[in-house]
Formats: sequence, C-alpha cells, structure tokens
Amino acid sequence: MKKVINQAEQVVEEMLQGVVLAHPQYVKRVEGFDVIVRANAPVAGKVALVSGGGSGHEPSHGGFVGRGMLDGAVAGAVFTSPTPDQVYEAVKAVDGGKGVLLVIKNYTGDVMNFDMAAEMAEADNIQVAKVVVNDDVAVENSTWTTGRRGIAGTVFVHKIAGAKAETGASLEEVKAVAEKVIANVRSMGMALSPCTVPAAGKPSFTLAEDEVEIGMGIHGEPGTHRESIRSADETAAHLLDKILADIDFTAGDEVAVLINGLGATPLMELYVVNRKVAEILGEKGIQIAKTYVGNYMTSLEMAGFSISLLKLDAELKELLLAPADTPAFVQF
Amino acid sequence: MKKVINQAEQVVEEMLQGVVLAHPQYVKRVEGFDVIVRANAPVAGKVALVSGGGSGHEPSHGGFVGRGMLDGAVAGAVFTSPTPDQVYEAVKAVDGGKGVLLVIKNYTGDVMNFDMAAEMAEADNIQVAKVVVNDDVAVENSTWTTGRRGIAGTVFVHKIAGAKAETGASLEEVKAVAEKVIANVRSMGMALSPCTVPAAGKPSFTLAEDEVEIGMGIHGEPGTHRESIRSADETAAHLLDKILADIDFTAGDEVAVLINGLGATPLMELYVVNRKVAEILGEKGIQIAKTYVGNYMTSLEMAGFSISLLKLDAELKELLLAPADTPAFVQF
Amino acid sequence: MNNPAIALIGAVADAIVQNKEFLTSLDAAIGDADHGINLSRGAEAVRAKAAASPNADIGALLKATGMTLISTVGGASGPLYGTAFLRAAAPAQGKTALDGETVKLMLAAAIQGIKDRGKATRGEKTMLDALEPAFEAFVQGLEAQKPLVECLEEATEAARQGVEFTKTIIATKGRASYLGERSKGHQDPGATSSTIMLAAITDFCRKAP
Amino acid sequence: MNNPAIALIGAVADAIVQNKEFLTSLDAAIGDADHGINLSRGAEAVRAKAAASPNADIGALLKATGMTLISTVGGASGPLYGTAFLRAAAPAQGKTALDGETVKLMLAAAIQGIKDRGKATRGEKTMLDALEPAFEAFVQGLEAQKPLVECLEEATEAARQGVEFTKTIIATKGRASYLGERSKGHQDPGATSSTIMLAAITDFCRKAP
Ligand SMILES: Nc1ncnc2c1ncn2[C@@H]1O[C@H](COP(=O)(O)OP(=O)(O)O)[C@@H](O)[C@H]1O
Ligand SMILES: Nc1ncnc2c1ncn2[C@@H]1O[C@H](COP(=O)(O)OP(=O)(O)O)[C@@H](O)[C@H]1O
Ligand SMILES: [Mg+2]
Ligand SMILES: [Mg+2]
Ligand SMILES: [Mg+2]
Ligand SMILES: [Mg+2]
Repeated sequence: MKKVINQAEQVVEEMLQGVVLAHPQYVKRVEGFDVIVRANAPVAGKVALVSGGGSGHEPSHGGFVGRGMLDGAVAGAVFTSPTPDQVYEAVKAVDGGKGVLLVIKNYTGDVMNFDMAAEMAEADNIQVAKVVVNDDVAVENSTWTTGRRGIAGTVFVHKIAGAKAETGASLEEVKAVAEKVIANVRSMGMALSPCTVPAAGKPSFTLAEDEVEIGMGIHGEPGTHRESIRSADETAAHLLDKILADIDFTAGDEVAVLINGLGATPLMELYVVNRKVAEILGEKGIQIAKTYVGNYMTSLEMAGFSISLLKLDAELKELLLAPADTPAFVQF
Repeated sequence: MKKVINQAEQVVEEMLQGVVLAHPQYVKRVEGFDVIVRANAPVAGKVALVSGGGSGHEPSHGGFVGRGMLDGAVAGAVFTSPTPDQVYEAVKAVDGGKGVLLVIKNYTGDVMNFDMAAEMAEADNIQVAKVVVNDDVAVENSTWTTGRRGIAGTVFVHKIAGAKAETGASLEEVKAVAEKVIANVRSMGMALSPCTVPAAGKPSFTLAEDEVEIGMGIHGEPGTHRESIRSADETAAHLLDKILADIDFTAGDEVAVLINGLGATPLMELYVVNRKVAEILGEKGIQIAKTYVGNYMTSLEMAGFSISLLKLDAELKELLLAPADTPAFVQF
Repeated sequence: MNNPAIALIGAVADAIVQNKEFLTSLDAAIGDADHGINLSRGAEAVRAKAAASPNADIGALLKATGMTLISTVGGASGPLYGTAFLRAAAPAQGKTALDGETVKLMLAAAIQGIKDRGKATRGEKTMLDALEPAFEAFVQGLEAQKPLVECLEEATEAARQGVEFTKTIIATKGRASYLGERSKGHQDPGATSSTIMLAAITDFCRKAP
Repeated sequence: MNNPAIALIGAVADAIVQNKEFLTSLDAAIGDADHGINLSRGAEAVRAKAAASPNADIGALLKATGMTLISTVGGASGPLYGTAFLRAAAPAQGKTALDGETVKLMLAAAIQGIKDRGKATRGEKTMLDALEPAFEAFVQGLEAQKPLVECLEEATEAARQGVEFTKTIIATKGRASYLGERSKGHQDPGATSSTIMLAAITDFCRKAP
C-alpha cells in the first residue's frame, strides 16, 4: 500500500482537520465528532440537509456542505457507514427549526445507522425525514435483493434538494423533490483497477491487465461481471444502454449528465467518455441541459468512472441550475 | 496500459470535443485547431489571456477558460508543447483589441513554440506579451540549467492575471501582475507512481513498492531523487521546507496555498497533507488567506501531489479572491 | 479484573481482533473489505469500556457493550451486533451468573434483534445462517439436559455448519446481495464472525474454573 | 514519385518511425517520454506533404518540410528541427541536385538555426553534440576531397561518437537539465535522432544510383 497518509487509523480524523483548515469560510467541525457542518450552521428558517456515509468517496459528502447543498456531512470510517450517534450529532448541529432531511445511500449499514439516528433525533423532537438514493442500475432491482445501491446520482439529490431547501420550502417539500430526483436518476459504473482501504493495507480485489469490472460499486465491491477492456466508446455506450433501458427517456426529454471519475481516472478520459455520451443522447434526440465531468463520488484511488443521467422537468432543471457554493461544487 | 480511450492518437481531439460538449456555456472550439476559447470570445475591450501546453494536465488549461481566468487554451499532444500555429490561432481568436498575454510554463519546448507564435501574431499587428512561470523549487535555479520548471503555481497566474484583465487593465498592467505572481509563487511536488502517455503505451518510469520520487515534474520527468516513502506529515514538511527556504516568508505574511493532486491521489490524502501544511504555516505565524485542494495541474494518472505557496500583497489577494467562472474553477 | 463476564468479553474481543484480517478478506470477496476492521475497532472499544467500568451486573455490561458496538463499529454489522447485545442484555438484567435457560432467552432475544433491525430471514446469507442453527442446537442440548458447555459446543458446531451452508447460497441481504450469482462459493463474513464469537464464548466456558 | 529528394525525405521519415519506441524510451529516462512519438508524428506529416506536392526544387521541399515539422511535432524538437530545415532550405533554393559545398552550407545553416532557436552550445547534452562533430567531420572530408558519400559516412560516425559523448555529461539545456547529475549515463534523445537522420541520409546516398 502506497499512500500519502500517517497512520491508517488516523486518516479520517486528519482528513477532516485538513478540510476545516482549508475551507473555514464554508465549514466547521462538530467538535468530538466526525461531522462537518456549514460555518454558519444552524441556518434558521431553512430545512437542513444531512448526508454522509463511509469515507473514501471525497469530495462526497463533506465537499458539498455549503450554500445550496448540504448543511452537514457525517464521515464514517473508510467505506463504513457512520454510527448513529455521529449522524445524530450532525442532525442536532444543523437543525434550524424547520426539520432535517437525511439523504442516505441505499446500503444496509447506512440505512440502519441513519434510521437509528433519526429515532434518536425524533426523541429530541427534531423533525426528521429520510430519502434513500438507489440509482445504480447495475444491480437488478428484484425482490430478492436489498434493492439498488446509491452511487454518484446522489450528488444530484444533494444539489437539487439543497436548492429547494434554500427557497424556504418545508421539510415535506424538500423531501418530495429529493424523491423526485431519486425517481429520475440512474447511474452505472465500471472500474479498471481496485482501491486499497488504508486499514486493510491491500487492494480488495485484483484485475488482470486487460480486464475491467462492469457495474462496479463505490466501495470496492465487485460489480456484475468482468470482461476484457473495450474502447471508451464501447464502454460508454454499454453503460448508457443499461441506463437508458431502465428508465423511459424519450426524444425531447431534457437531462443532466454526470460523468463521474472514481478517483484515478484522468479528466482527459472522462471527457472522452462524455463525447460519446453526448453523441448517443444527441442521436436519440435527448437534450442535455447541463453536464458535469469530474470526481464527485470517488472510491479512493480506483480507476474507472460512472455515468449518471437525471431526467429533468421544469422544477428539477431550475433547482439544478440554481447557485451553489461549497468547497467542491460551486455554481453561479 | 489500461485507459478509457479509443485510439491513442485521437485522445486529445476526442477530449476537446468532450470538453466543448460538456461546457458549451463556457467554451467553444476554434475549428480545425486544438484550441478552446471562451464561448463569447473575443471579449472586446479586455486583455485576453492564452495559456496551454502539452495535454495530460487537465483541468489545465482548458478547464480554466472562462470569466476571470483564461480566454483561450491550446492543447498540445500529451506532454508535448503545442505548435506555434496552434498558439497563433488561439491568439487571433481571443484578441479583443487590447492585446494578448501568453502564460507559458518554463519548458524549452513551450518557450520556443509560444515565442514563434508571438512572432507570427505580432506580424499581424496583434499586441502580444509573454510571461514564463517557473515556480518549481525542486530544480535548482543555477546558471547551468534552463531555469526552473513551471508547475501547479501556474494556476495562480491564470487566476490573478485573469482577474486583473477583467478589470479592464492594460496589457502592461496584466503582464506586470502576472510577473508579480511569478515572483511570489513557489511549488514542489512528489510522486508515488508513474503515469503512461497513451501513445507510449507504458509507464515512463517505475518505482518500487516503498519508493517515491521527490521533486517530480508534471510530465513524468524524473525528480531530484528517490527515497523510501515517508509519512504524509514528513513528506509535506519536507516539500514545504524547500519552498520556505527559497523565498522569504515571514510571520505576518499572508499566503495562498494550493495542495494539488497529480491525478490518482485521493482528495482524502490531499487533505491530510493540507492539515500538516496549515499546521506548519500556523507555527510560523504565516497567515493563510485562501486554500485550494484538488486536482488543478495533473500528470495523467500519476499518484502524488505538489504544494504551492503564493505570497500575497493587497493587490494579489483582492485579485485572487475575485470571482471566476470556468469549467474547473468557480469562485463567487 | 476478577469479573468473569468482563474476562469473557475480553476473550471474545481477542478472538475478533485475531481474525481481523481473515474477516476482512472474506468481506473483500463479496463485500467491501471492512468487516474485520469494523469489528476489531468495536472489540477494542468494548474491551476498554468493560475494563473501565467493571460491573457485576451482566445485563448492564451487555447493554454497555451493545451501545459501544453501535457507536464504534458502523456499517451493517455495527447496528446488528449492537442491537443483538442490547436485546440480550434484558434477560440478563441484574444477574451476576447465567444458567442455561437465561442464555437461551438471551440468544433468542439477540437473534430477534438482528431480525428486527436487518429485516433478514435465515437463508439470505447473513449472520442469521450461523446464529439460528446455533440457537436450535443449543436448545436441543438444553432439552436433552446436557451441561451448558456441551450445549455451547454443539451450538458452535451448528454455527460452523451454517457458515459452510452460506457458501452454497446466493446473498439476498446486505452488500453481497448486489453480486447475485457471484456471491455463491464464498462464505458470509458476518456468519463467520458470529461463529468466531460463539466459539470464543464456548472456549472460555470450557476453560472456566 | 521519381524525385530523389522526396525519396530521401521518405527514407529519413522511415528511419524515424522505425526508431519511434527507441527514441521514446531514451526520452523516458531523462525527459518526458515523447521524443520518438513527436518526431514520428512529424515524419508521417512530412512524408504526406512531400508526396502531395512533388517539387523538384530541393529548397522548396526543405522549406515545406521545416514548416510541417514546426506545425506537427511540438515540444522542443519541433521548433528546433523545423528551424533547422527552414534554414537549410535557403542554400538549396532553386536547386534540383546538391554538391558537397551546398550540403556544407546547408548543414552549417541548420546548426546555426538550432543554436539561434535553442540558445544552446555544444557540450550541453543536446542534438548539437551530434550535429557539430558531424559537421566538422563532413567539412574535413570535403577538404580532403573525399566523395560526398564518404564525407557523409564520416559525419555520421562523428555524430555517433557525439551520442556516446552525451552519455558522459550532465544536461544543461532542455528537459533533461532538471535532472542535474542524474542525467549522466544516459544518451541524449535529440542527439540520437539527429544521428539516425544523418545515417538514413548517408545510407540513401550510398545506395543511390
Ligand atoms: N440485513 C441483514 N441482516 C443480517 N445480517 C446482515 C444484513 N446485512 C448484512 N448483514 C451481515 O453483515 C455482514 C457485513 O458486515 P460489515 O462488512 O461490517 O458491513 P458492511 O456491509 O456495511 O460493510 C454480512 O456478512 C452479513 O452477515
Ligand atoms: N535548447 C536546446 N537546444 C538544442 N537542443 C535541445 C534544446 N532543448 C532540448 N533539445 C533537444 O531536444 C530533445 C528533446 O526533444 P523532445 O523530447 O521532442 O522535446 P521535449 O523536451 O519538449 O519533450 C533533447 O534530447 C535535446 O536533444
Ligand atoms: Mg462497509
Ligand atoms: Mg515533451
Ligand atoms: Mg463490509
Ligand atoms: Mg520529450
């Protein structure tokens, strides 16, 4: 394992310190907890958004704490859902009296830990609502699974629900728009190389020099299958096909696109992917309202990427294009 | 070589297409050339900034084309300075009548190619000025070398000279502030792993599992020496020492910090580095006015990072904090 | 530190920490490579907590253990094992020694806690595939009036077989469920850690004076 | 395609393309691993350009070659070799065949062009360390009234020795200069490509009818 770290056990703590030192105008620490909240939290008269999950997905989620997105982010151990007490502290720190929306990615651990935190907060008479993001089409949504995973599409939930909260909307309204995003966002990823959890010290899997993992999750979990590496165009088309087959996108629809890097894939390659994605959408007459390309939901130093597509209506579009000002997502 | 590309020869072309498809509100292509300019170029009544260099450093430089930073960016082949005719086209496309500043990184090839382009543009009666960025303290600035390399500190030149140009300043004034940045910015980097130029198909060097390269450049060029990997804190302290020894930073000085990822290093690790950098600067009484952490000047999928420090005066600070709106650098 | 319950907690913690890499490697195959790391973090915290507040009341000790697991382990196993210990605490409330009948109630409560929290049933490739057979074997032993240690030994053996069984099935709960068919052939990390804990308890009781 | 000058350009281009990986690997050691890639891209472009506009005027052909190199190679070697060919074009202006004296003028002009553009002198571990000794050997041969092919052979041999010499010195110009002491022991990619081109020219002339 070759990493720029001190002790593996300290990496989350030291990262959080580094984040707060870098961005004091945006965020502050809830002392004693692995929780980062807006510098001016709690914001009175606004529904607050809290997200989080295991660490290792940076800039998710701490990088999205700021005006127009999250109010708080909870950092678990690397790839491990944070514990309920941590989430509970975040909720307490950001509640401005209008309630708190928890944005949860659909993993058994996250769902259980956030649920327990919600119970704790409700016992304090804090209004809490929850949404569970499950955008990954790689995983079949059949009755025998725990449902789809939540991956990079989560960033659209943060952005849009965050913008809605900024308008002064109620908790129910913010939750409703978050659910609308979840209903309309689909993602799928692939990996070229594994990543190494610092405390584990070695990669969680290996791939041959010509092999890639299709349907890769964001925690080093194996994907749906392995195959020989194909061209960027073929790979992009394959992932996009799966996404387009899952949800009804038709000519004239407007979408937002996110080409998300998993960590080690150069922006150059992400743009090569975007070229093909835009071409295919163009052929189908699907309008692209906005494209994001970059590392938004990573998996440590994994090489690979995911494509997310969000179908927009007038409300989603307006909220997506609204300003945001956070360490990792700034938009005029 | 495992990359998300089609043909190695097409990667720059396809990337540029992907960039323009992703960010039509920011940039457009100069047809027939590997040149990206602002969507509204040329901007009348404003000095224009053109930068560029070999590709593979994304988001440098195309990602910084937009309001408050560059007007045009020229993309050479991967790690290869662009040719004079390409730079010349960029200059012609962005000149709004107030002249064009070329921001060049100090490499023999870049300097020669941009010089030739300047000669071509001057023959067309376009006012051209040039600055050469040489922030890398790893390379001794003795008489027997071509001087220091230009690395991540270049981003500060784009930001600050770009902000100055936006004020309506003259070409001389914009050049002067760019030179002030260059006089006050110092950087140094290190690498944990090599990168692979697509057309070469294999890494340009190898490092043992416990070995790192100190003083690494951004083109896979070897650094000053190799050593056993040390802790993040020791490494950060070592690089920062070199920087602080080179330029006179004293207690009370204000600086901007850039912790720049070379491509494959997770944001988590960059923040761990920032923590130590902020700690050391704090001990020395050096004030941090602004910190940037992320991939600004990369080297394909190389793992590693660089630290840049810019000493600020009132003018530099104001211009640094001024708004910018580009694909990869947005600031309110 | 003469409290045997605390010594038992320590023995279980030791077993988890010793198997940290093994459990993590199992999780690497069909999960996210953190199960051993998560549980070891919890085990260290539980050991420290138990040592700091020696409590003769086994129920109180188990409650503290459950709370500590919930606040230090994270992931799926944190709330599950945490809930299990919290629930097991109730029948042990106020007790300083345990008999077979109480242990049976505790095991039943723990398993029900895991089911309530995780919404899984036996056969979904989770810790339940070790714990439910173990519970059944334990109850059979009790009914046959075997000594407690023997009941525990049979429970552990049943748990081991449960782990073997998890190799033959597809996961339909937890992170491994995303793998579908590919989860076959691998043993479940949580079933394995449950078995390791049971074995440690059994071992401790066997050696107990 | 009966124009021998075009055939010569083709032969030089072939030599470059054949050595693409070799030159790139030399550049990987002390530069940025693109020298062979850069020159091959230029060589292909030059070949296409020459084939498209067969021109009996050697000066015009060399000028087109220089322009093409400048606009396709990039890096340090693009402007340097491009300038060299542009400068070599002048003495060959209007000519359809070359004598030794003209070749001498062309070589001198090319070398001066590289010096003007790159501000390097001999001994700095650049292409000049091959080209200047080559030029001197060529002139000696000419003065000794040796046939052109023999002069070229001696020039190529001197260039080869120049390449060997580059292994013994520290680079003080170009990207390798950042390496300081570490550049020692490696041969300069540009000196090597210059030698490869000279060798190809020599070979071509030796085989020419
Ligand atoms: N719904 C569930 N019910 C019971 N056990 C579960 C459930 N989901 C997961 N598990 C258990 O948790 C184990 C994984 O724990 P761990 O790796 O610590 O959590 P995570 O999956 O969040 O990384 C699995 O091997 C399985 O035994
Ligand atoms: N100032 C200079 N004068 C003469 N030759 C030079 C100079 N700088 C570099 N070179 C030559 O250029 C070669 C490198 O070319 P190339 O790899 O194509 O360019 P780059 O260094 O820009 O990647 C070196 O090996 C050296 O021979
Ligand atoms: Mg986990
Ligand atoms: Mg180069
Ligand atoms: Mg796990
Ligand atoms: Mg080179």
